Amino acid sequence: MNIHEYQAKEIFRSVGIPIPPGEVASTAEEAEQIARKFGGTVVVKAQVHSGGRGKAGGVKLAKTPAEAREIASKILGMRIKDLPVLKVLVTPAADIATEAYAGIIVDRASKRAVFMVSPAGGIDIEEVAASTPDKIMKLPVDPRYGVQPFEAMRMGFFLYDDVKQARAAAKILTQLYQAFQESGASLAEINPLVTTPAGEVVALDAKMVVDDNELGRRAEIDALRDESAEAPSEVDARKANLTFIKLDGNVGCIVNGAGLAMATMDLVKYYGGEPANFLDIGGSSNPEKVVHALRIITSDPNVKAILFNIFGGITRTDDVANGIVTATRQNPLRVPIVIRLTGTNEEIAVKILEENGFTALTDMDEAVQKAVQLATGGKAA
Amino acid sequence: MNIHEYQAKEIFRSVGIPIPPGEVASTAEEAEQIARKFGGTVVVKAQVHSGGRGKAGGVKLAKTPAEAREIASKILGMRIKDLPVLKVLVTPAADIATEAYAGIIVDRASKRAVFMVSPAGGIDIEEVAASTPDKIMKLPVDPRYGVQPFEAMRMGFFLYDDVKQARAAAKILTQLYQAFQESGASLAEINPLVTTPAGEVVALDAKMVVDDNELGRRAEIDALRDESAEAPSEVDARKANLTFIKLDGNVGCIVNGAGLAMATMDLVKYYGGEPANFLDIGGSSNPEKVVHALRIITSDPNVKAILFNIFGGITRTDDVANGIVTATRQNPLRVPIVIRLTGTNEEIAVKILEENGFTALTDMDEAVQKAVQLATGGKAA
Amino acid sequence: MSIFIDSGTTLLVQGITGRDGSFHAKQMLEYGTRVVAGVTPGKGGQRFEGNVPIFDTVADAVEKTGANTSVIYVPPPFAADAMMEAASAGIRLVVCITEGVPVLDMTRVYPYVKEKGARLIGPNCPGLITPGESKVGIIPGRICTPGPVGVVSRSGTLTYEIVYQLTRAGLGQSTCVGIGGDPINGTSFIDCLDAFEKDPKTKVVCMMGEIGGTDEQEAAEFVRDHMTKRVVGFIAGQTAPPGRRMGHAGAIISGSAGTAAEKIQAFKDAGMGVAQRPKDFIDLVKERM
Amino acid sequence: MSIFIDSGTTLLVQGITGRDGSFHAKQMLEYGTRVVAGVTPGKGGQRFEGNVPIFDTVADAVEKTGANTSVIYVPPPFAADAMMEAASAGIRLVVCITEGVPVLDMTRVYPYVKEKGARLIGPNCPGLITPGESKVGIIPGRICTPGPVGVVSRSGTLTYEIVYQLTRAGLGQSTCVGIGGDPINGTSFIDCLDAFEKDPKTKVVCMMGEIGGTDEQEAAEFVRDHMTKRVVGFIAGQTAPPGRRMGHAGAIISGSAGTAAEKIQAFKDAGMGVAQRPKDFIDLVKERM
Repeated sequence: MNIHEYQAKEIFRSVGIPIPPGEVASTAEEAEQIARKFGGTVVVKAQVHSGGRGKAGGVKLAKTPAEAREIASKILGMRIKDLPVLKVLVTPAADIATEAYAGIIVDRASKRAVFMVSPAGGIDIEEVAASTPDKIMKLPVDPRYGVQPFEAMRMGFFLYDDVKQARAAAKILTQLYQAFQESGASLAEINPLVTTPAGEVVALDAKMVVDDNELGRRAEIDALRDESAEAPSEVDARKANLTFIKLDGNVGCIVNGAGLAMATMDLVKYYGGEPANFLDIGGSSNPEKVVHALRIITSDPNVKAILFNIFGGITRTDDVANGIVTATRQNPLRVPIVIRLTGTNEEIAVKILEENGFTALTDMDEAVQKAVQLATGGKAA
Repeated sequence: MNIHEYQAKEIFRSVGIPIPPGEVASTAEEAEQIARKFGGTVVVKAQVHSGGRGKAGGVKLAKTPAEAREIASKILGMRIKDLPVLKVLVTPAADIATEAYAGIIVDRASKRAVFMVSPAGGIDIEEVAASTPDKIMKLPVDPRYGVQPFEAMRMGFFLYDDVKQARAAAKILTQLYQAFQESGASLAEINPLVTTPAGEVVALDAKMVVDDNELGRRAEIDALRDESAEAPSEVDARKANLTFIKLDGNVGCIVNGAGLAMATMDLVKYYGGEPANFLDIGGSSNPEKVVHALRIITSDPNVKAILFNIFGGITRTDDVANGIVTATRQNPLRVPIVIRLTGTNEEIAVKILEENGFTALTDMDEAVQKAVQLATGGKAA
Repeated sequence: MSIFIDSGTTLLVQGITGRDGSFHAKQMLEYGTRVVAGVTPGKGGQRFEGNVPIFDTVADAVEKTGANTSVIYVPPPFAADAMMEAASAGIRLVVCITEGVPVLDMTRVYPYVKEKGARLIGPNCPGLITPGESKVGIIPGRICTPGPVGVVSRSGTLTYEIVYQLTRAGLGQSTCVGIGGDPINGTSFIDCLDAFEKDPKTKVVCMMGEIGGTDEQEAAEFVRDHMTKRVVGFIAGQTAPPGRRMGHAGAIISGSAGTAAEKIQAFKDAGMGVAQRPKDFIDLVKERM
Repeated sequence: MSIFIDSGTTLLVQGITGRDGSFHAKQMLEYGTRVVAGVTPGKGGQRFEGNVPIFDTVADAVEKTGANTSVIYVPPPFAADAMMEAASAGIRLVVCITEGVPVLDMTRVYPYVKEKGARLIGPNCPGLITPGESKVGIIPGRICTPGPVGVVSRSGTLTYEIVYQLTRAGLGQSTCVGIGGDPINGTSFIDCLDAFEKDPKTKVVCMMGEIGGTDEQEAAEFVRDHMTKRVVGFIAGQTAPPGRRMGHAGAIISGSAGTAAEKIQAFKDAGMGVAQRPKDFIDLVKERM
């Protein structure tokens, strides 16, 4: 789950990371008032769950409250990478002496949380990694010991020659790790971590992504979710415990398991069709999930045929069959449906489907080809 | 450092361990008032830093407030193993269904904190260990992972068959470990851990010993020290950063290093004398320490001769020499002194001593023999 | 022969009285797996299906039954503890089916299990099966048949699909292993490839990867440098848009790393056969027998 | 020959600019120890005594100077971190002089150092010396002389006393090691006895123990079962009252475990010589040469 900059800053502040003040506005008027309160030049920053906010014009300086209002009004109307900007963060513009980068991610290779720090901050860290890799220090944290004082100091000295700044950075990095752990994050980032002309080390930006699997045990983090900032179909899917990603094709796919779902999409393409979506109903299924899945798929006007591809293991195919029957009783389908299902309780499932007027296939290629045919009116067959 | 039962209970409560209420009284009147407040039968418990409190009559039931007053008055006048009882804890008497034991100590052999739990509680755990060792479960905690839920549950099931009680115990043990770690303890103990007739699991007693080396970084624990409950000469020594233990002999020993101090005492005995004390001035010395050490030693009227045995390594013998000169200038000695010193800065030390009218020996056996001779008037030589 | 499990496998089921645990414990018993114990705290002393003894703790279960393998069907918040409990009690092979285990939990589980000398498969995996001998997990038994093809996959249902097709084509399996698609899991492609290389029964290996990460590329290098047996590979997610998370953490492409094209190229560079569709495995495997 | 340190030892001093660190760094330099680096955060780039380079971190120091051994003189709250930093940076022998390290810190340091493959001596120890070659720690160099006697002790100043007496009696030392008296330390009596047994130069070993714990009893068993060389033992604290803490955690007798009488008996049972007084070592060692 993504959280907004202002939310990440609250978390970072709570563990002691020095962060300049800032307030959130949902309207241009509020932004103006906040700018007036702070006085001087402020930065108006779009709060949106997509990268490239700066390049898209979502971060601007405003010298006066009136200018803050004008800029906020513009930014609050924007969509960045198809997501609406509904809030802006207004914060006093800081005098910056140097800009560094500090982040923590979970790393597959080392199977650990890994720090990445660089004295070259303020820009995309992947660019730094590509152009000047020696300007990045990576430090995997042994989860059994946590980040140790000497490790934090090594990174501090990698960022700053001055011992006071190195110590300040070491403290911030230790706090960042604490925030990362306590929030169940998969990413926590400060970019830029700046020094002021007076020599203070301060976090000017904050980013955090939380592992969805942590939300069940962290109510206070789960409460940070801003559904208005997410794609509506994905919000629906998540509420129904489905994983859904909208694409541009015309074959609606309902599959169990991410691997099989991707392989099904690939096969739709292979046989000349275009998948309309990725949709994984997950492992332990129940009929309700299938009802939700069908509702989400059928709400997409591009979908010309629906393809079920279910291979039962922990998923019981009879649950899926019951879901199809229930859903189509509630909302009769307006497009053709192809059902392929095999595995756990297959016999029961087939019986349920046939008793309700459906036919079920067992061969994946046959089912995909048929769905593509139906979606394209036979043109691609 | 020892802390009192009531202090340990506060710490245990703060991490969530269920503990019946209780209040501390310094006078019999206070004890009566507390007993009246609680109503019913209460237990009056001596708060004192010595074991065997129960056997010495320091824990008694009182059925009425008047009886509580009477008992408190008796207990508050006691000395248990030479330490005065200045406070009593008054707590409602609990109905007890079963009594168990739960403790954590630092174990030299496994180099870990080790849980010891036993369903046979309420009595001295060392007796249980000796008579029915299969009634004790020991579980060393890997400090890299902390006590894990499954480990706590294993101990819970060792104590109780009932799953609810096992879970309650597991929770208490996890909290006990937290208290142990957060307090820098070397021992934390609940004896007895009881079940009530209603099936609740509750800690009726609490004991904690804190590692002295932790106190520097734990001001809130250090503040729990009750100097009135400690031997006065040991309080003085500790304030001067010395380790001092009073014994019954007549040769006052001032030595650097615990091993050499013990060897010196042994040698005093070997040559027919009796050491008056153990006193270690420690590693990094300064003249002030020596001044304090001399003051403590000379305040013991049994001391007939003073023996310095200093072998300089990290201790500088010139520091010691300066201390001797300063101290004897402030308070001229009333008993003879034998100074043996060698090692770091020995030449400077000898010079300082000789310029101030002292002589210094370099041979340990010679010095010990001379000190014994002086203390015994030559009888033991 | 086979890898990791065989007829000597004595299985403990953690969470045996839960919805999924009891369902699949029955399936495993029906398949012939030697399910010797179950664990559900508080149900110690009871029996599952009137036969399999249930214990309060894994330590008890291992002590009383000598189980050497454990399969875990407990809810995600308790899965890490269950894996560590199993490894701590001397279980040699720990198979965690549970989906949704927090990745930070796995950063602790991984070194712990390793220190205890146990092998962990999963989490978020379908488990494994040695057809005709033992099934540990949720792979449907009837889609498998004994034979010389080793199967290893990051995916669950995709594995079933391909195993099912192999079986229908008369290509039996030595062992099928689903390693799971989470960012941190216990057993890698390379661990399985290495075991298959050493297994006399396995003649050809099928490997099913996904977009995201670099595990398949590393596995391809291993195939090139250390294997004499032939390996056929497949990558799911060729049509996935970059930067999106496809259902589980395994299937995410960040930047240019971990695309299907890149992985397929790595397979080709290692001299592996590459299946375009699941059904292509059949011919590719037959050619390599 | 010798154990743990020799003329090939290249030493890093952690806390080289502190009161104790600078004093003893000078003493070690004067003794001829190859002090190649110092560490004090914030003083990187400076030099100690105009010659020894100072670094901000141990990693830097090791990378630039190749130091293989480190000696630690930092205040107690920072000592655990210093030990772990040294082990993490590839230092093979870490010697911690600092007294007063919290024991719970040591429960974490011990496994960490072990995982890194380093040897830790101490904390709360005087260090070690191989006379004529290298001195690491605070044992006064002038009391030692090269020779065939190995010395190992839990105590600091008691070690000096006995080494001093050996030297005056013409009995030189191969290596003298003070292992420290804290409840948890890095190197045990047995580790040292084992090393002395394998060291061709060492002919006889002197071992000084204390009341408290069972390390001496275990060491006696090791002498009996695994050593061909003769060992002479001493126990300090015969007159100590039971149940009291004699200055450091090592010297505490709880119940009947760890009394001087018990330890002396263990020495006798193992066929070791037993010194009643420090000076008795002289004759006992001479008889065993």
